Amino acid sequence: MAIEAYKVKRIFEGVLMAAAGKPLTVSYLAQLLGKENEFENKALKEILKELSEDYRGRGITLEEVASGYRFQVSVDLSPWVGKLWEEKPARYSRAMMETLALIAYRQPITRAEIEEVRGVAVSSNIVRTLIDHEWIKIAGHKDVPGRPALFVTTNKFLDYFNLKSIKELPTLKELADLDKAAVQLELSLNENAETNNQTESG
Amino acid sequence: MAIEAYKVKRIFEGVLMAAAGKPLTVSYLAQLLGKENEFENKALKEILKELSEDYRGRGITLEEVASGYRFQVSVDLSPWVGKLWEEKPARYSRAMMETLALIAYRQPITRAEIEEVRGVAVSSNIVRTLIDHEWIKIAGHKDVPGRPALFVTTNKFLDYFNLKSIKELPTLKELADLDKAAVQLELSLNENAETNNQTESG
Amino acid sequence: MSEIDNNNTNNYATIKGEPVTALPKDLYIPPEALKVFLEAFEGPLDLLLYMIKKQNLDVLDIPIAEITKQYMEYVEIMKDVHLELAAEYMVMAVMLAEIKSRMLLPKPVADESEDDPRAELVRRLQEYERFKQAAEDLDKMPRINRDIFLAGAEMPDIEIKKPLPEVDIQDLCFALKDILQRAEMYEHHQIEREILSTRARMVQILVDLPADKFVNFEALFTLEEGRAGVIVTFTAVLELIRQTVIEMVQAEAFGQIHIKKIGE
Repeated sequence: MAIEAYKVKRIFEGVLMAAAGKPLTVSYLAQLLGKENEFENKALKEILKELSEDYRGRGITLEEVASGYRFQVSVDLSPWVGKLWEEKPARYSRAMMETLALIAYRQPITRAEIEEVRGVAVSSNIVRTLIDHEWIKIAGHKDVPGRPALFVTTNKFLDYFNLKSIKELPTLKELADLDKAAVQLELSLNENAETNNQTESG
Repeated sequence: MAIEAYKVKRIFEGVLMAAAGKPLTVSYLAQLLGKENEFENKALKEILKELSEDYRGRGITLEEVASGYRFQVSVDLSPWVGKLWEEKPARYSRAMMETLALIAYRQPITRAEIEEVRGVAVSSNIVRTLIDHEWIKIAGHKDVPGRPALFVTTNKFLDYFNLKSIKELPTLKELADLDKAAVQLELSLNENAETNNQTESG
Repeated sequence: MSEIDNNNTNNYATIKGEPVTALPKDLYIPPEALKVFLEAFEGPLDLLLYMIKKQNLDVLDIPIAEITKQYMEYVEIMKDVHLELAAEYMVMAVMLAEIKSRMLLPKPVADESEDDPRAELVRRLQEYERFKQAAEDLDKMPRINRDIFLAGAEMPDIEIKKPLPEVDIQDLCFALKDILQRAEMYEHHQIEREILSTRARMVQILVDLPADKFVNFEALFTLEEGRAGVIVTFTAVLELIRQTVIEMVQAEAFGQIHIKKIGE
């Protein structure tokens, strides 16, 4: 049975709701329609766009994240919806967030490279927790002695933070211009050499 | 802050969607709005009715069940939604394929006979899975000590491979070699029986 | 000098032979909270950054001598409150001392290209600060079940189909061919092998069987021995059962067969 486009919208609506927030890709949705209902990806995306517009101003929105499309409660309703859950949302340690940030911005990255920037050892617990959450995974091994694992973030990580791609992460704070800094250092070096001698002896 | 009725509808929509099918009672929803937003139960029910009407003809419906209100995927979408949970067809292991092949080509056959040809024990799991898939069944018991079960393939097996009868199993060129191998096996079986007898007495 | 009672006999540390009875100037923290405070640092870079920010110093122009002194004070306190001091803190202390000593050396006139000894430290501090900030920003980003909530609906009652595995009829054919070829191959090997003795196998089984523990019947067999091997093992097991040396248990039809030595 071939189905009409307007029915496809209903099917997608129902299926995405049944998936209850698990993102579904366009190609997965296309496959769900079966071989007898071939639609171009473009047409399906058009249908999803229409569906998304149907929900404009309502209590939920259709969003696209890294692993596909999902329905979410409109963000402004979070205070009301948050009351549904008795449990407090999970909080993560600074060590965990710094490790995650380094992997997100510097991927692929080894554990030693993370430790180099943070100045402290990365606990195995943190790495294991991040892998358990499926926020990071081992993408391969660096071709250096010891062949250390190279960590990258996953689509699940992006989904969790409501992102479509890693490019959507806020840009890192620019470092104060190191060249300029170098010049400044050069200049101050001579002065400082003296100052330091004084300070030191003082 | 007191909120307007039209906002209550959005909140209920978001909250019921976040509950993902768990029914919420009117009094629970009223409580969620907080003390500063007192609405009569009747007014809240009116709001829920309106919300329900908004979804007429769509992929989901707002329903009142015994323990409250919940959003449900429209019943007519079941066939599509069901596909979400369909498992990917598994791949048969080599042991499974070999066991099935022996049953197909050598039926009726006992487990011991399969083990004899394969040279290893047949795990109970394999036999159980093949029976679960209704590809093999027990046709009777061999009249030897222990009365072992005799396995044969089923009609479902034939249907799956689009065969009218077991005689239609392919007799590829390889099968000629297979027969040769079988003869050899037969021969070596007798030899071995003797060898074993010798070992026994030795 | 400090808000902490100097008359308190509680000395925090000893630096250069002098007891330090006061905490560093900027540390207006009751001693009981000190441990918590010090534990809050994510490492030496974090601690250094804190010291620099606290005193409104320019990261690009750190007064090394002063910072080193303060850093060592913190490290001494950490040791004193029995805070498990990570080796990284000591490594940083050494690095600071080294920078300090290099800055004391007169700069050779000829070598104009020499970097400021602080450059590497500055680079690391900046880099760390960047990711410290990135981590804070990431933590503030909307995330599921805190700021974002997923939406869904109850599924209709559905019958979930379990698809059969995909098997090609040719695969079936090849599978059979494989088994027979394999069986044949092992038979050939058999000729070169010493003849398997049932009695020897009986002994081997008895030696291998752990006392008072059931093992899988299948575990006794080795595919590589071929059909003859299987037969020898099987005969050995039957003989052992006949002699009531071992017992055999099968809980259900087609269930796993277990073997156990019969205890003395």
